[in-house]
Amino acid sequence: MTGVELLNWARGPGLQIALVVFIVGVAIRFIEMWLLGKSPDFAEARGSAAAGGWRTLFTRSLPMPGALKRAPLVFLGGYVFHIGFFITFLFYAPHILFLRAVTGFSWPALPAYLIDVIGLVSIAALVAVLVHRLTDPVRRFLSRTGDYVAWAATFLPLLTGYFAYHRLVTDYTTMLALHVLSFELLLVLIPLTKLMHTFTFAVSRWYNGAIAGRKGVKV
Amino acid sequence: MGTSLERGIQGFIEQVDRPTASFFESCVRCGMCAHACLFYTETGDPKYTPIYKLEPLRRVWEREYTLFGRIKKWLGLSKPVTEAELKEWEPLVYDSCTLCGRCSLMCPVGNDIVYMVRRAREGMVAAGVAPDGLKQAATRAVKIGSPMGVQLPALKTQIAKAEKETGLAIPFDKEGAEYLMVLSSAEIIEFSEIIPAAARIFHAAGVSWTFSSDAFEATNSGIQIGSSDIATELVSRIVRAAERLKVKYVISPECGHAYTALRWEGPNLIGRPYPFKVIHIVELLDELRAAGRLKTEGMEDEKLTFHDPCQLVRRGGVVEPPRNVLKMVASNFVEMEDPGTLNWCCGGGGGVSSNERADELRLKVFSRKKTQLDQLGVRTLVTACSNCRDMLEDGLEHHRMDIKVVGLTEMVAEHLKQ
Amino acid sequence: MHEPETLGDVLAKRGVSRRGFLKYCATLASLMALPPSVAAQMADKLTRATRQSVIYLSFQECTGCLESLSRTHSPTLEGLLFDLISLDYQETLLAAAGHAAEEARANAMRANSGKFVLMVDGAIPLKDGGVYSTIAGRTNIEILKEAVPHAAAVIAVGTCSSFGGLPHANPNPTGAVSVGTLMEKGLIERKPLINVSGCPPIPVVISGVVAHFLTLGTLPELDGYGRPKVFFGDTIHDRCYRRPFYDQGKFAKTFDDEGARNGWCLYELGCKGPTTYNACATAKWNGGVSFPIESGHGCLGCSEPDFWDAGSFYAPLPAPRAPLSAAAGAAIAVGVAAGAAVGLAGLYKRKKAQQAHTKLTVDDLETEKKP
Amino acid sequence: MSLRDIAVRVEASPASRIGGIRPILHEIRTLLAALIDTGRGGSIDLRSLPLSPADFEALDAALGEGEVRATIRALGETRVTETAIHGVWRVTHCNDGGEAVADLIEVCDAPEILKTHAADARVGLAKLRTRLEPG
Repeated sequence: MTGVELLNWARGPGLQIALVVFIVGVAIRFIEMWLLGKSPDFAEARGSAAAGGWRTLFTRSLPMPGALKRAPLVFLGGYVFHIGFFITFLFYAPHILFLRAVTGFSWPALPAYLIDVIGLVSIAALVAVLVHRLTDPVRRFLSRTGDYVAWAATFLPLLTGYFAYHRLVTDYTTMLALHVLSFELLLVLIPLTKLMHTFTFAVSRWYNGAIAGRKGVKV
Repeated sequence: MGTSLERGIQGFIEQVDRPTASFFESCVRCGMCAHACLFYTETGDPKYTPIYKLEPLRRVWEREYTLFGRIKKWLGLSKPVTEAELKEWEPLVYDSCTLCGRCSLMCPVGNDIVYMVRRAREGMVAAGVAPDGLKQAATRAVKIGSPMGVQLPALKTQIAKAEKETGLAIPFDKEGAEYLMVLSSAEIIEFSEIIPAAARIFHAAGVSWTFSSDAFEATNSGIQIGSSDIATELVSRIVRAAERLKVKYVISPECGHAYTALRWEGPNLIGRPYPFKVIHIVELLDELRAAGRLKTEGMEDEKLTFHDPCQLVRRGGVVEPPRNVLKMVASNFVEMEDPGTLNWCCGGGGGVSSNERADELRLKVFSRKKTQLDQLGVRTLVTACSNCRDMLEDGLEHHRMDIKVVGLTEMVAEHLKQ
Repeated sequence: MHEPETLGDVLAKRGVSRRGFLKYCATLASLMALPPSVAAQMADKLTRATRQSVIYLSFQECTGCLESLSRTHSPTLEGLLFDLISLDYQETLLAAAGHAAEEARANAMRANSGKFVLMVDGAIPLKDGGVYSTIAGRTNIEILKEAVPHAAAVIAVGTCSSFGGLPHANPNPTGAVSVGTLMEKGLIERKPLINVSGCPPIPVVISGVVAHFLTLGTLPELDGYGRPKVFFGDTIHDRCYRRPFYDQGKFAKTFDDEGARNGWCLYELGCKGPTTYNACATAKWNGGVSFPIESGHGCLGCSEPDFWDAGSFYAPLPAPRAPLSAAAGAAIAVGVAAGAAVGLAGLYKRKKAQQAHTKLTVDDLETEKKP
Repeated sequence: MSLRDIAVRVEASPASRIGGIRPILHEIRTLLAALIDTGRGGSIDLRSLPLSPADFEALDAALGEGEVRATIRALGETRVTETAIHGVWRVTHCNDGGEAVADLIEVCDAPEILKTHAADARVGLAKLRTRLEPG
């Protein structure tokens, strides 16, 4: 298969398949979780569960005091690659065109050179995070195959995007096709791996904050 | 009918709800929770990573409640949880977790890990996989009335002693009193100073209170071992007594998990709201202070600090009251590093101190508290939980530290205006 | 049969001076991205070379490629292509017709067997025995099978013969394929093949390939698609004079907005320049006047395989090739139904477990017997 | 008639300036220094560079117009002009439609295309002989 054929497949049937798997998978996992429900709490509330929930939803993006010092790499690496990933995904002009074609919405892009730098920094952060996972006792102990699969699924779109942008490794068309395919792989793997936290983190943060908020604790 | 693996798995299945499922869905195995847990920070052993302690529950959730897990189960790609595995996890779920909830603060995706440990214990105990110490305590609590085997005559003896000491009449089974006082067995046996202290304070503040001969034990071994059935039975005794005496409040004593059991879990255990309120004794002291009903004189001038009981602050929301009260009677109160909701557990909560097998481990991880105390160089440590107090005394002795542990209520009583 | 004439002789007869030829070579060098200094050496070699015999076969095509090649009037620079070669058979340009034309082809093939360059224009239908395109009652594939073994090399002129092009586009009713595909499938003999794709291809690319063959005696280096790298080595985007606007993030949003008037990048208007390899941006069209982007229209990507099936010409490159809403809608329905089914099964399972729950009492808790 | 004869002229908008001429001027400077030192200059193929019409104008303005201006008529016009920088020549090859097909900057004493080739000189000699023959 040639680069253009690969690209045409990726932009056509590949995207359709990936999107369907992504939507079906995410819907199943989210709904099967949601329907489990939560029993009512009869204990008299001291504070507001909803306020606590909303609060934690946002504040949990910040590390617990002292945590930065205890595990700097997990936090900094985590921040850099999450923020970097979303900036490159959401603010690179061609990506906005894709999102506009899919959603109908568009917004201003960041300059390409800035995206380039952010992408490279994100790649470096992901590499650091992987090395840490492989070498740190706790991370290595906890890791399962799925963790490495999820890492690769996050890493590949950034790497192929960087290669395509700089015309590295192979011709642009093929690299662009690989980039699109890696994005599709990511879409498919979101409902199949821990990448599902993209959606469920909001629910868990909310409950953590709500459970504490009800008791008047700020967490 | 006894306990069995099957009963345990059914127990896990019963416990999975939306929060639990969302927590398992969200975990990215970043391992940050390890850094919040003193069992990891003080030992460096990765098996103490909090989320790892939930593997059996996680596997049951995945196999029973997720499509992909069910497919894997159907294809024979996943193995059921075995009895041997539950036994392997027993020390992780019981010996190395005090239900302190610090990990729940650390988790970046917001998993309330301790919420799940509490639920995991339900399955573990139904499978009969729980420490002997806790089983025995629970048995004593149900059959004798107190986990330490303390019975009514013992309390009556202490009350008589206190009445003699204070010259005040301590009300017993007084219907229509505003407050029902319950105690932890440690307060009846070891730290009985609380009884005259409470009597003096309530007398001075004009609080209408009473003890009940049907329900004087506040601790709840059911919560610690993780059996809602047993916990319900124990909490129902207090609810029944409070309803019979028609009190407006039940005072939770200086005991952390008793507060959780009575204040936060109790209504859910009996399946309805209480017709009375539950108030922690320190909260009550703070209310009396704010109302100007608590008058003290003199100050402790020595440098002292306060140890926050986890169930009181992080899992209970009582953060400011002990500080407000303590500042009335201590001129040189200093905060530990990571005070309030961020506090480090003493290492003996969640039933760990009732579990002999965990003795070595809990004394080892006390090094965290030692470090915190060494930083301050204090000679007096105030707290508001008799279980913490017990553990702190053990730990201080083990580490040969010359620090005196005092209950907050007791300290306030000593400075009551005559 | 004539004595082999050198190219120099032909040029002199036509009154083309050395200055003129030097100029031609300077133009070619510029196009082939060779240093300007080689023009003089090229001119020297070419004047001593003999004209290349060419047989030109047309199959499923629109004659656009031939139009492109023969567009300009002789004697012009582009017209010099026809001085480099001896076009011994080209159906459309041939004075003869019918049996005479077919005979001319047979004669030319016999006379230059093993030496001529075979140019093929158009895709070759294979479906139903190839009946969809025949000349004098013979299918394209038959004609090609006969001609290829005698050729020194084959040049596929245009996207149809290079990649299948428009006839090959979905649903490809005639089963059209490219020359390269025929060789890969073993349906025709394998010969050195050069794909000069484009719809139509740039004429000077052809003369460049022939000049390369004549001056260096070899075929130019080819890319992964069998195209000469000197012309297809860079994308339109790489050599586009509007590229800096892409890098600065300045895009025309419509064909008549401020950005379009300022000559900003046409990426958002569907330009396929980034994935299209061709020399348009440097060689340009109509005697070097302009090329599509310079005229304000995005590149269609005509020199790439399957360009006709790559989605709308006006949809930006990152846009999906086909709308996703139907698939997404169906996926949501399926996902919600399946999720609800699994979720309700979970609820039922938990309810059953709760109903089967028997109260745990302390009597159930056996402590381990110490030995 | 060629496109150049059409009265409408595309004006180079300042917004279309790409700003790529400084590197070219630096390269010319290097080539000119080499010409003085070694006697060998060099050429720059302007069509291989991504330049906008505005850049071409800017380049012409920067180099200025010099003393020599020659027109060669061979397969269309070729314009050869020396710029205000001596030794720097602009060579623009046009087809017979008058459209530029190659655009070079040559740094040399005189562009090759101005010189008469020996072969052409021989043709000239033959012509002249024919004319001198008594007839």
